[in-house]
Amino acid sequence: MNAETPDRARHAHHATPGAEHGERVGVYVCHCGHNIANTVAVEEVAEWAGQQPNVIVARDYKFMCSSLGQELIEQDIQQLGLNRVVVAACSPHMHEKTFRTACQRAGLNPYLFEMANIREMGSWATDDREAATQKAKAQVKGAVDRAVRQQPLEPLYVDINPNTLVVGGGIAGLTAALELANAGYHVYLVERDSSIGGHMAKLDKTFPTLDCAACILTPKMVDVANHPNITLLTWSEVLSVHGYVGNFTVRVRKKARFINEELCTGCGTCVEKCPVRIIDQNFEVGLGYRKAVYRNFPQAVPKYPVIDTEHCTFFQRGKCRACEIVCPTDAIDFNQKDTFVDLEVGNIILATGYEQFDARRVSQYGYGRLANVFTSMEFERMVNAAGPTAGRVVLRDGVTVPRRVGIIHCVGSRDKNHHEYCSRACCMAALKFAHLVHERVPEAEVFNFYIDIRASGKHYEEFYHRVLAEGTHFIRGRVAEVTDAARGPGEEGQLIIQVEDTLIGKQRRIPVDMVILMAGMESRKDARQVAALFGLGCDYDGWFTERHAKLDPVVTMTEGILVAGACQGPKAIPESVAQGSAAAARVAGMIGQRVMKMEPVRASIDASSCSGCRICNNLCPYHAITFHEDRKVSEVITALCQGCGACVAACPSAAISGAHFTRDQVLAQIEGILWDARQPEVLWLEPQ
Amino acid sequence: MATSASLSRTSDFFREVVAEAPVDPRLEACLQCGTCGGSCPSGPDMDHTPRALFAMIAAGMRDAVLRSNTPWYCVSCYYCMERCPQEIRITDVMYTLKRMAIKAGYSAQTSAPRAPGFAQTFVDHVENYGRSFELGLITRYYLSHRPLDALKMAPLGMGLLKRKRLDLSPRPIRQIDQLKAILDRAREIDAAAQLT
Amino acid sequence: MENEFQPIIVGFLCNWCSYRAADLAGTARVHYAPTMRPIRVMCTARVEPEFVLKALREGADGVLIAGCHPGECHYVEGNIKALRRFTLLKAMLRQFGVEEERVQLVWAAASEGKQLAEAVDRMTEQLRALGPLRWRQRVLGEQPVARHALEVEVGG
Amino acid sequence: MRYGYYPGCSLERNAGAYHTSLMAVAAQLGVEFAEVDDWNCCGATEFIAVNRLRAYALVSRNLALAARQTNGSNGAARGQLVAPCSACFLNLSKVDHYLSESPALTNDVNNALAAGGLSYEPGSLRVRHLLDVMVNDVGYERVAATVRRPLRGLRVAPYYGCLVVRPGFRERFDDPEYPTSLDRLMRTLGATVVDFPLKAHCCGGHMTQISRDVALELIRRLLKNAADYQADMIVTLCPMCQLNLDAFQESVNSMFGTEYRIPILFFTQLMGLAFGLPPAAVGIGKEFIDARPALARIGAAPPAEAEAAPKRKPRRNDQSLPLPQMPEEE
Repeated sequence: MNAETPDRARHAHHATPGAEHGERVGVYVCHCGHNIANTVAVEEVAEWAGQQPNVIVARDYKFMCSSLGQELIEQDIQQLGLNRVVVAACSPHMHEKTFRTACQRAGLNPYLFEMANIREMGSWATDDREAATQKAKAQVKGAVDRAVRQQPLEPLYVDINPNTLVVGGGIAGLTAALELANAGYHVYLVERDSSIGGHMAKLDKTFPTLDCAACILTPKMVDVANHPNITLLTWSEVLSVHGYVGNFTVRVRKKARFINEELCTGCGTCVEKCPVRIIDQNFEVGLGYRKAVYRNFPQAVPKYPVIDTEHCTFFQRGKCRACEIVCPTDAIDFNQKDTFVDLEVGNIILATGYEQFDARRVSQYGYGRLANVFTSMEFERMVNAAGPTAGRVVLRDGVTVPRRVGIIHCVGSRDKNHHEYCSRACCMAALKFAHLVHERVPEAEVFNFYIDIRASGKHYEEFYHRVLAEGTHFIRGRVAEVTDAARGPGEEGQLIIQVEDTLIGKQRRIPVDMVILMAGMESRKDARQVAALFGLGCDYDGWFTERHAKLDPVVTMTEGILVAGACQGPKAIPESVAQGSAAAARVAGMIGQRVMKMEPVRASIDASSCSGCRICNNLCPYHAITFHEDRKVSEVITALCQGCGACVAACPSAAISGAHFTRDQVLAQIEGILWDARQPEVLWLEPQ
Repeated sequence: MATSASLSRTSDFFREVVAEAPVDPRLEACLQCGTCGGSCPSGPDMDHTPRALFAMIAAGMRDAVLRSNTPWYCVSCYYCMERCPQEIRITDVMYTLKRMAIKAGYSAQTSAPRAPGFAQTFVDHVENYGRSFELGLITRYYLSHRPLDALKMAPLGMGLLKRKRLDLSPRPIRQIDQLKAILDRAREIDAAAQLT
Repeated sequence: MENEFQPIIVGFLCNWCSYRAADLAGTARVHYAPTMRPIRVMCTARVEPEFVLKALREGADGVLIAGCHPGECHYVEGNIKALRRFTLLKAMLRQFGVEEERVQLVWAAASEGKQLAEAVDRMTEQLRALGPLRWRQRVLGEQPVARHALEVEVGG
Repeated sequence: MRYGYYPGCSLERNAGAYHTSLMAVAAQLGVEFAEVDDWNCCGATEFIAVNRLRAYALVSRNLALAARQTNGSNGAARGQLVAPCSACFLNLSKVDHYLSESPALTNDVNNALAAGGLSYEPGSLRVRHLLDVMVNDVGYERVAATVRRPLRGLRVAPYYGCLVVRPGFRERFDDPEYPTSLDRLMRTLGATVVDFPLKAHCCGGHMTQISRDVALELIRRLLKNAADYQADMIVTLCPMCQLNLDAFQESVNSMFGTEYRIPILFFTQLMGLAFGLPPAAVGIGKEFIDARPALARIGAAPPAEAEAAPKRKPRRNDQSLPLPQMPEEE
């Protein structure tokens, strides 16, 4: 048969037919171009494999995943009557699906296929050809021995609930919610704050187009609020998540607003008349004030205010009631309580966003100590026409217009003392600020202090050139310190930015009136708790981990849980929107299929062996094992089981079997993978 | 962290500096951001900022680096090391470069010619007495290295003496022989390491 | 270095974290000792003590079990169950006189390829220092007898 | 409380006032400082510039002696070694830290120490600066309870210099850029603490001997900053800082044409005065710039509290923007 496919397989090694288990295994060793073949002697592995028990044919081939490679397997299954297939190539996470499908095409149950990972865990992890070849043989042997014990399995199907939960009402979450709602599916949008819009709602202009943020965001917020397919739950938090892809049950707490939403018209009279004025640390990031009954901004969606019980005179001292008195519709309800809502959804999209790095932590820049040092978000609020200064660029006294402004890049980012990563969006925001200062204060001089200008988006570089042309000074150097300690008369009364101008190689002291710190992005303080709640992973910095950084950026390792926007890593608006849409598309695709095929890797209990000890009952994290009091045996509810195998390993009667990871399969693989570790040259005697 | 493979791609001089440092200085991580040069109190007086010096080390400019006054102007304030976003041990590199300059005989040629003499005088005193002896240090340093400046320092010395802040004779430690034995052994170990 | 003892480690890798960490190490071309032979399991909670004992009996010099970090288990807390089981197993192995270093449990998230590679390197060094396990002599007290010696005896 | 005590060369003579005052204060607070027997110089910043291993061996001899003398015969307790000089503190803690990091370096150092019959195990001592012990072990409360004569009306600029707060290898107890523990200690003594932005900047160190012009400029900046905030004196915690600011103040004045006369005292001297000790008992009088005129105010009737006007609520038409909130200091 070799003669028929000489161009495809250079070698085919046949072993004696009639193997011990009567199973007929085909082994295929992939060169992966040079990726494997350079380090592993693939021909040798294939030849050796051909001599192992049960192996009917073993071949090596340039690219097993190519259509020709797959056809090779299919042909052998049909012509040689193979009933097990082993491919030694890359990670099963890369191509297991490919080869299973090929087996299926040839009429072989896909679960009679096994893969040996000799690339990621072999050729790519060492230069030692001899050791890599030996390790590859062991992996192949393990896979073959495991394969002969495999059993055909049928996939499970679960129904997909067409409702979706989106957590987070920033631009990524809004986009995802609208996409799904427009596709005709129902969405629950849960937002922790009292209104939606996220960080974007605080911005004035967006780079590089200088679109007004409110002009492009407000219509989307209104759409969300009015969409018949969207249930908007603001001032709400997810408490618990149960179930699995297609069938999640989510409990949400709607915190009391102390405003009856049925009656409130959003007129704002209560806000106006509230006598308590406090610094708004949330929406105004500390630069402005709000009342004890408040809305983040006048166009907030939803329009209902919320009462801050910590500062409200009535809640603190039992008197005042000014809001209640002035409300024309009697919508104030001091007795309102938190309520709980249970949602049934098929998929969950997390779009919980980021927090701004706390600039106080870089104490040499003086934020919090030197009045005229501002954070980038403070400056966003300052230049916003709806912000605390109505868009005027002024110093902390609220009056003086700065003549010299220094913008410091990479505050908390690209710094191993804080965050090693680049926050991506700050360079462009800094350029935008330079432009806005020039626009609002034409006579002002602006200095940008940068390490590298990262302008790698559509029209970003062009925007950089525009800001250069506007006469902004660019000084390449990471700022050493900001101080108000003057060294001489020329520096009195100003802030001094001390920096090495690295392009000149000299230390410089630049006096300015105002400093803006481009504080980077960091993950939410509670990101790890949120990840645990929804069952997904976080990386070192607290960003949610996607399934694949390049090829699967919005799906997580947990089926049915998706991520979008800056909760997965620092992002600007365009990328957040793209991820929101992508996540929605993935969910819509799943809903469209109505059912989802699931791996049949599930536990089952042999009732005749079960002793009824109930050890497994409490081990199962999904409550998938019930106990039948009448028969005194436990049973696995297949739909709930996720296949972790904890119960299988714990059962003292060996009554539980984990499909595709049975005890004899794993033990056989252990034996096979250690084929060369036993000492063959001696016999063993029992001790005297 | 530098691996042997990544180090093999650096200049000979770069490897020499890393090998001379007491612990890994993480020099290969330099981003050339200039935080060190901006933070340095004597930065304006250096002929190269520390950042520039690191680029020169990477480029293998042995002569220019060892002739530079930069390490000698280091005041050991550790601002650079504290602020460095790549956690490079800059102050240690400066000490290392001083030692290399002395060993290579460049120290007299730097634009900070006084510094090596002061350091050596100090070391001699400590090796002989176990503790520093300010009067001896100052008089010997000025008389042997800067006779013309000795007059300038005289009022200070007199002031210290008047306020009983200066000893007239050194006070050696009791077990000076033990210290000398330890330092001699250290010298031998260092010398043996140089040979291999 | 040529004839240095190359230990064999059986690695039980959790499908969600550590298996992907090992994949990532390879993708990033992080080189480490080719001593670890991987077996994929869905969760470290699936690793029965018998698997570990089997591996040691079959000639492995060590067993590495690698799972998700506590709190990040794909199956809520399978890794914690594995940890509990592992603690019991360690106590048993200690009674057998098997050194601590031969059976290790480490956490490696999917993004921690380098850390997993370092764990394999570290363990390889430790096993190198300990030398081969030889379970049957050590634990079962069996004495190896050369085949020819036996033949002589039988023949005589 | 008992600590091993490493005075360092300066405290033997030129900073004798520091030694005298800290011992007097310790006695008042019931803290015992047991001097390490036969300690040697830490090498300052010079030794390491000439030889690497000898510098590490030089410092390690002190660590070995201190560990043997303070950890007790069984070596079980992890002793604490206190250094009042910033440079000594840095050298001792840095060597301990680097030895822990590099087994190769530890090996070489212990080979050298063996020639003197000594050895040192990294991490077996806890190296602390005197200020750390005063504010964190003794604590502000105990200090406050010991104050007999509050330093009311005295405006002090707290000067930390470099090496106590940077690089902070093992025992970081304050912010490396803008420390506040000495500020709080001075307020505990009743003094008024002025803002002193250069509080952690460099005094010039050994540069006075290497490049006088560079050093005098660094000293001038500090004096100017303290004068700008109308400090009566600068309080310091390092003999080198004290010497540079005090002994070279006249040189600064003649070089820059300034007329600074700012006394420079050690923080323990002010503690002693506040505890009611006579000036001579805390070494007052050894400084170049006489501290007595400024100190004359202590003991006078405390000035009325009127100086600190109560904060007014911002008025409605006040356009000023709120300041960022800082975490409460105390």
